[in-house]
Amino acid sequence: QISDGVIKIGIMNDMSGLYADIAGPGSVTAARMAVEDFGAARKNMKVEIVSADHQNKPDVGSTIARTWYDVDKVDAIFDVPTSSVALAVNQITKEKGKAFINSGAATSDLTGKACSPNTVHWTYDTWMLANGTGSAIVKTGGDSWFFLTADYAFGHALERDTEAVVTKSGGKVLGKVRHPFPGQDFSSFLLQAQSSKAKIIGLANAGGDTINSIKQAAEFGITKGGQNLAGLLVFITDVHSLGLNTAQGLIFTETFYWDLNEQTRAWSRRFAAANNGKYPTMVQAGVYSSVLHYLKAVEAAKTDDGPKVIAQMKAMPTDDPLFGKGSIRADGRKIHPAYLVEVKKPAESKGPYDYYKIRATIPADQAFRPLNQGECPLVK
Amino acid sequence: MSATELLRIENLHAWYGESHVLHGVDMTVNEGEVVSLLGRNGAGRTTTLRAILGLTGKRTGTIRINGVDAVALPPHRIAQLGIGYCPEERGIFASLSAEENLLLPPVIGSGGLGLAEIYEMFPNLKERAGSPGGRLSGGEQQMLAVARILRTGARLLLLDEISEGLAPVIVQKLAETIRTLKAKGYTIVLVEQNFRFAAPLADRFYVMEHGRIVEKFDASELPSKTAMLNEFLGV
Amino acid sequence: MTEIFGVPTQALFGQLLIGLINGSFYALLSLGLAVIFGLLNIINFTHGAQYMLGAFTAYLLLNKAGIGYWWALLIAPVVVGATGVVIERLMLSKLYKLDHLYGLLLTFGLALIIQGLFRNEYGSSGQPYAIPPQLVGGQNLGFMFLPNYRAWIIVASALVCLGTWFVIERTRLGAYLRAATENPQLVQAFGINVPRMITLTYGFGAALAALAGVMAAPVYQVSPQMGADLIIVVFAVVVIGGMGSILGAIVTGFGLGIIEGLTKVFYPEASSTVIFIIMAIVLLIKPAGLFGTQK
Amino acid sequence: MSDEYILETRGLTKEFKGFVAVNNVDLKVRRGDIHALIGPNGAGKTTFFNLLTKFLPPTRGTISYRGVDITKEKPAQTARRGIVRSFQISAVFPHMTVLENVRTALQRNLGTSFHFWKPQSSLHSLHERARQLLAEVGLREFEDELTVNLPYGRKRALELATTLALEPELLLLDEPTQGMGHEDVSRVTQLIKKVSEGRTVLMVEHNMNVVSSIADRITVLQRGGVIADGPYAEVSRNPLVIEAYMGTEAGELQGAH
Amino acid sequence: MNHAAASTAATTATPAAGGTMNAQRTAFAVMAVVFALAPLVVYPVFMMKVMCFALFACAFNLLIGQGGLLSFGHAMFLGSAGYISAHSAKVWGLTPELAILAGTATAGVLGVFAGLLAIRRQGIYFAMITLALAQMVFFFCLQAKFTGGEDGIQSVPRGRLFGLVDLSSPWAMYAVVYVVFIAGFLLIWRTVESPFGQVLKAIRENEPRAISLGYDTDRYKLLAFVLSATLAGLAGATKALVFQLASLTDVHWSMSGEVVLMTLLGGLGTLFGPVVGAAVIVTMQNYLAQLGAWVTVVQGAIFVVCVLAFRKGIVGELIAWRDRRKAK
Ligand SMILES: Nc1ncnc2c1ncn2[C@@H]1O[C@H](COP(=O)(O)OP(=O)(O)OP(=O)(O)O)[C@@H](O)[C@H]1O
Ligand SMILES: Nc1ncnc2c1ncn2[C@@H]1O[C@H](COP(=O)(O)OP(=O)(O)OP(=O)(O)O)[C@@H](O)[C@H]1O
Ligand SMILES: [Mg+2]
Ligand SMILES: [Mg+2]
Repeated sequence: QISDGVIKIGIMNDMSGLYADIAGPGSVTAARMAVEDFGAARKNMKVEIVSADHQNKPDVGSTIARTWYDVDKVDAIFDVPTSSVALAVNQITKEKGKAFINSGAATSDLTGKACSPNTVHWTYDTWMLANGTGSAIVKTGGDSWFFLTADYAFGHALERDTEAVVTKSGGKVLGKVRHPFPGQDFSSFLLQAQSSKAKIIGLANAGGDTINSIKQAAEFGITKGGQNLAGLLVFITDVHSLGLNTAQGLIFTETFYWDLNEQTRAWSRRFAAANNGKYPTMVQAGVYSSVLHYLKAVEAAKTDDGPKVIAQMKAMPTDDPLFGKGSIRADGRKIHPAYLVEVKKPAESKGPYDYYKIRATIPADQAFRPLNQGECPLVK
Repeated sequence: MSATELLRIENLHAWYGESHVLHGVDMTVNEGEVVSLLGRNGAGRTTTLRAILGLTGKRTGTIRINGVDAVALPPHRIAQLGIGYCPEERGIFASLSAEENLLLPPVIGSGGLGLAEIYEMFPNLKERAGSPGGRLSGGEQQMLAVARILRTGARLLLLDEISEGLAPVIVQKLAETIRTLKAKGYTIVLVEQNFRFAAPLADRFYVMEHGRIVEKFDASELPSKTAMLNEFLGV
Repeated sequence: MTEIFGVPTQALFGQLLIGLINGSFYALLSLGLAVIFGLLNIINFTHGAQYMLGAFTAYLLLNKAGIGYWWALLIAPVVVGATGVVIERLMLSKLYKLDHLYGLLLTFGLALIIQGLFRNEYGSSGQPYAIPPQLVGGQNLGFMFLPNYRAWIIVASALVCLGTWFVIERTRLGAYLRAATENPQLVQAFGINVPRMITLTYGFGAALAALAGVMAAPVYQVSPQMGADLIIVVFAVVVIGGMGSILGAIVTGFGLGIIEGLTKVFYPEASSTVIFIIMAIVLLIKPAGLFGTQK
Repeated sequence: MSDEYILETRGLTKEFKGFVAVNNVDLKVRRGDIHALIGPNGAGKTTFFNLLTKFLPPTRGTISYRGVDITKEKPAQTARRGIVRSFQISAVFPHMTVLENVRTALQRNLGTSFHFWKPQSSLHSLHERARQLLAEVGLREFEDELTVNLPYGRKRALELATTLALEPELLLLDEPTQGMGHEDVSRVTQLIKKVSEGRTVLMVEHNMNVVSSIADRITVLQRGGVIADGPYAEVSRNPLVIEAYMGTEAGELQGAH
Repeated sequence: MNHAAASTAATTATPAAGGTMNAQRTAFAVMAVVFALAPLVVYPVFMMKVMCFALFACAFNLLIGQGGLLSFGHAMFLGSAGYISAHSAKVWGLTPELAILAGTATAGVLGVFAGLLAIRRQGIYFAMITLALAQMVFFFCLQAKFTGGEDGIQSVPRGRLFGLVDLSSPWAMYAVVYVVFIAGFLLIWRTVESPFGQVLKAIRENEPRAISLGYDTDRYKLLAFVLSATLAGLAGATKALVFQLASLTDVHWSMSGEVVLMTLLGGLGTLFGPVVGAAVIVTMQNYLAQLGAWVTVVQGAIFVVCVLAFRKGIVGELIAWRDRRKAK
């Protein structure tokens, strides 16, 4: 039975800050579409959506989560970019016995040390990015690397994971430099990268830092000099704001691209229409399919009790127009393929948002960290 | 009287924030005369000068300078009517050199003194020309404050306590200066604590008490007024 | 080739140059702050926002009106300067009788408002702005590839700094400014229109910030937050240089840029803190800052 | 020797980048005197004061107070030794009551000034002494006034009371009567006379009436150096002094103020 | 300029400090009762947040109100204390009271160093220096290993008070926060009235004079600074246990800005102003959370309005209003 008659879904993310474009209001739109497509009304299940801005502050986030659970009777929280907030919500959700399906955050701890029976990590994580980008690039010839790393936990993690993969798949790391976060000027670090003569410059940073490093790399003629940039956490919005001129040749990994197939195209156009022309990011796509799957599970389990629903979600295979068929592992990791993409040259692009060439597809079973390496207490 | 009237103040009231300091001051100053404004501490003499320039808070009444109504004008426009002001607290600019201080006030009229003339009037200043205003001694600052406004060609000088803190020699020098200026046809309002300094210089006297003019008389009547002055100033 | 602490001298030159480039921005920004502080005794917290406004004006001019970089270089400062004038007339001018801290608080509030509004409108991820065609490409100096645009930044800001310094320290107008800094009432009593002088000065300071913003647009992302953190570093620069000292602002601006650049080579981890550390040291030895006078 | 003279400077000199403001001054202040320091403007009187009170470090020379060399001490230290100065402009705590002003000075000897956990009532013990001091300068009835509201002359009086609270043995007064109306001048003059009982006073003063009426001894500075030293009658006749300071017009000599 | 700060602060402070002690007593009683009963009606976690920030703001206010010094970097004390108490509770397994102690002490020590640098200048200079120092601390916390970078220190155990009382129960936790807050508040109140407070006031009024009376003013300012820092730390350390996490938010300069806002809104230099201000701002943030960037816009607007039209702040205005009534 459904607690107090309604399934209340909370979309918590950054509505105005750095991640507002990759998640933000777009995620709420995606959730609405999911509820629609699920046909809640038809199945006369009452589904409500609330949303809030955690301003990327863990304490703001956790206060919201607590009040949502205790006061507003929210049953499940979705999205939550920014690892720090995600981890906080993850813990509170466990305490309160609710459900948490994360799409926006990168930290692979959510399905590792911090994994919880109440949490599913949907779209992507650092390990997968590192692995996808790292191995795939080395395979396609980029075997010598230099890392430009944001000097804080997240950056270090990305660098560590990627380096491991690169060396494992036979490449070598010629050097690395830690840049302050948030950074403004990367030219001096880029020069260091340049003089290292590495084929690939791995950008172990995110958001504005990545964008600026890419811009300035172009400015200092580094890409022209034959070295390639590999972004370890890049979203389509970043490419959009950089413009193909600057971003061309950039290589990185995503788990969703609007132009994959008919379904994705169809859905994305609908989404764009509802999201004043902006195309979906993989995070927003993730919110859509995770909400969809959650509702299916609720329907199947006939309850909205946190652990039960999560268990149900893990029990049944996932299937949706955006990520295709997939599954959720015991540690809460959602499994689906990932794509190594390269940004097109302006000439090759047929119009807005026609940005990627798919260089390689990493099959679902290799895309994510093997179950046994995650140190997740849930898997023994 | 025949002499042309340079400054006319009628029923001037002035406030510092809440406190009502001037309660209807009336006085006139004619072209070329030296008028002295006497009174105790806190009588309101400085305030009168500041009110003329519009440096107090609120003020009401009429102030006519060369027939122009000044009450409506902002300070810089009033000054441009030809007024030179030497404030009680001297107002030397610490970060400017003595010479920069001297050259600061813009020339607003013809017939100001030249730098050379000024330096011969105050040799100390020449000596210290390079050093920052803030470093000057109390007296040096006082001299600078006076010297400064002699350059601008202002014809009406408002001098507040200029003999304050000066050595007797310098005080005498200032007295001469005032006479010279008078000879040159300057008009001077002299606010003085130091009656003996003002006495031989002024043509006419006003005595203030509690923000009002309580007495006015000519130099000629001076002897007959000593009793009254004793009462007001304790001379 | 020769090395210094394991860094080839070649590369070192490159790094020095880069430091100089960043220094140019510090110099421009701290100069604006110093000018405003000098006369208004206000720490203009809005400076970062005005820097951002400059960049955005350039961006909008290009995308809404098709007006390019060079005109933006002229228009943006004028526009932002004008808004500065308005701000001064409507708000700051009400605060001069009060403690200067209120000025700091007011401008801080304004900064929040402006940045917030732009975040709502444009989101946080930046907008692109292309390098003007005349300045694309660069020179290969042998030890490094110097983009023409960067070279332009150094030259332009150096010129602006020198010009401003000259006007304030060497001209009559400058003398008025410095005097009014100490005792505006008296300067006005000498027949100088101080209120207007103050208004224009603030406008000028804001314009300087905007100019820096336009120059930054092609190099960094044009984003609402671009000024927020930068400004704090610039504050440190101003403190080190000695508040209100024009020369101090300029020299330390360039100097710290270089020092920071070197830190990025020898000990990158500290490159974000080095300026603050230097500030701490300077304060210990010379509380008034390198060029400041204790008052 | 060191108990006849309470303060003694030897070769005291202060230069400001080349310019000599105080030029190797040997000054002896006899215990219990009212000692006046006069001289033309820019002679170095204030600077000399600043040296004595450590607001400026001397370029050369030594200062000894009761035989102890205090040349190197910090301002606060010399103050605690009993050398207390008054400023050329009045120095009070405007937004405190008159009583609190004096109490602030007394409080120091209590040694509880760092005790942020003690209640204010722990200071009430000082009120009696404070009132005595106020009475001494004739401010008894103003004790609860906010100091800003006092007229100028009374502010100076209050300043004096606060200074006395420190039990100073040596009072340094820089132009104590500057900017005062005549009745204030005479009041403060009498005050100085009064408080000089059992104390030593060194003061800078341009007002000849004051100097002549209360100073036991006068030192005349010019261009940083001492040009005359002795009792008023003697010094005032010294041609050097008349030329450099008092001016020729004998009539105005007295009249200078 | 510092003196001007003083007088502005003083003019608001004097009514509070001088005269009407009982008014303050009653106000305090009311506050104590309200905070004690609030959790019955209001969501407890929210109330705890209010109390933590109220204490933080009071600590900050001690410095501006008494010392006439506006610190723009107080986040460094709140944040670092938070990190330490979180770390010591999670990693070293200290009991809550010890964890809080550790955090507070750290803030105190940090206060000594920051103070030694900052108190050398006044007014705006002081503000900027504290801001810069705080930024330094921020970068340190960002890079240091134990702080977990932007993830912060998560899932901090609240543990058992003195090894006995289990704080995971909201009521127990609430009681602790309540006691901490009241104690901190009383200490501040006492400091204001103490002999030390008197000297501070004198320094604020006329520093050269204070020196000439034999006060070594820098040491007094330093003590004031350290006190303020320590209490801010107390707030931060407690907060960390309440939310069971310590994050960069609390060391970021925007937090320093927020505490200024709270105090300004409530009333600079007034005893209860910071508490009121904190309550208002925290509430606002909670209920405006949906508005996203508008939150900053609104905060900015409040700043501007306060500075232009509402300088005394809520409590300050109340006091003024009361005095005007009295006058009539
Ligand atoms: N800035 C001010 N704010 C408030 N009140 C003031 C201010 N300046 C002066 N007053 C008050 O105004 C009254 C007149 O002051 P004013 O300076 O004009 O007196 P005065 O005749 O010049 O005496 P003196 O200059 O010898 O002190 C005094 O009671 C003084 O306290
Ligand atoms: N900090 C300084 N830097 C440079 N010159 C200074 C400094 N302080 C004082 N002087 C110079 O030293 C000389 C003595 O100054 P001082 O103030 O002691 O004179 P004074 O005897 O007090 O004169 P007055 O009676 O006018 O106050 C003056 O010529 C002054 O210009
Ligand atoms: Mg006067
Ligand atoms: Mg002197």
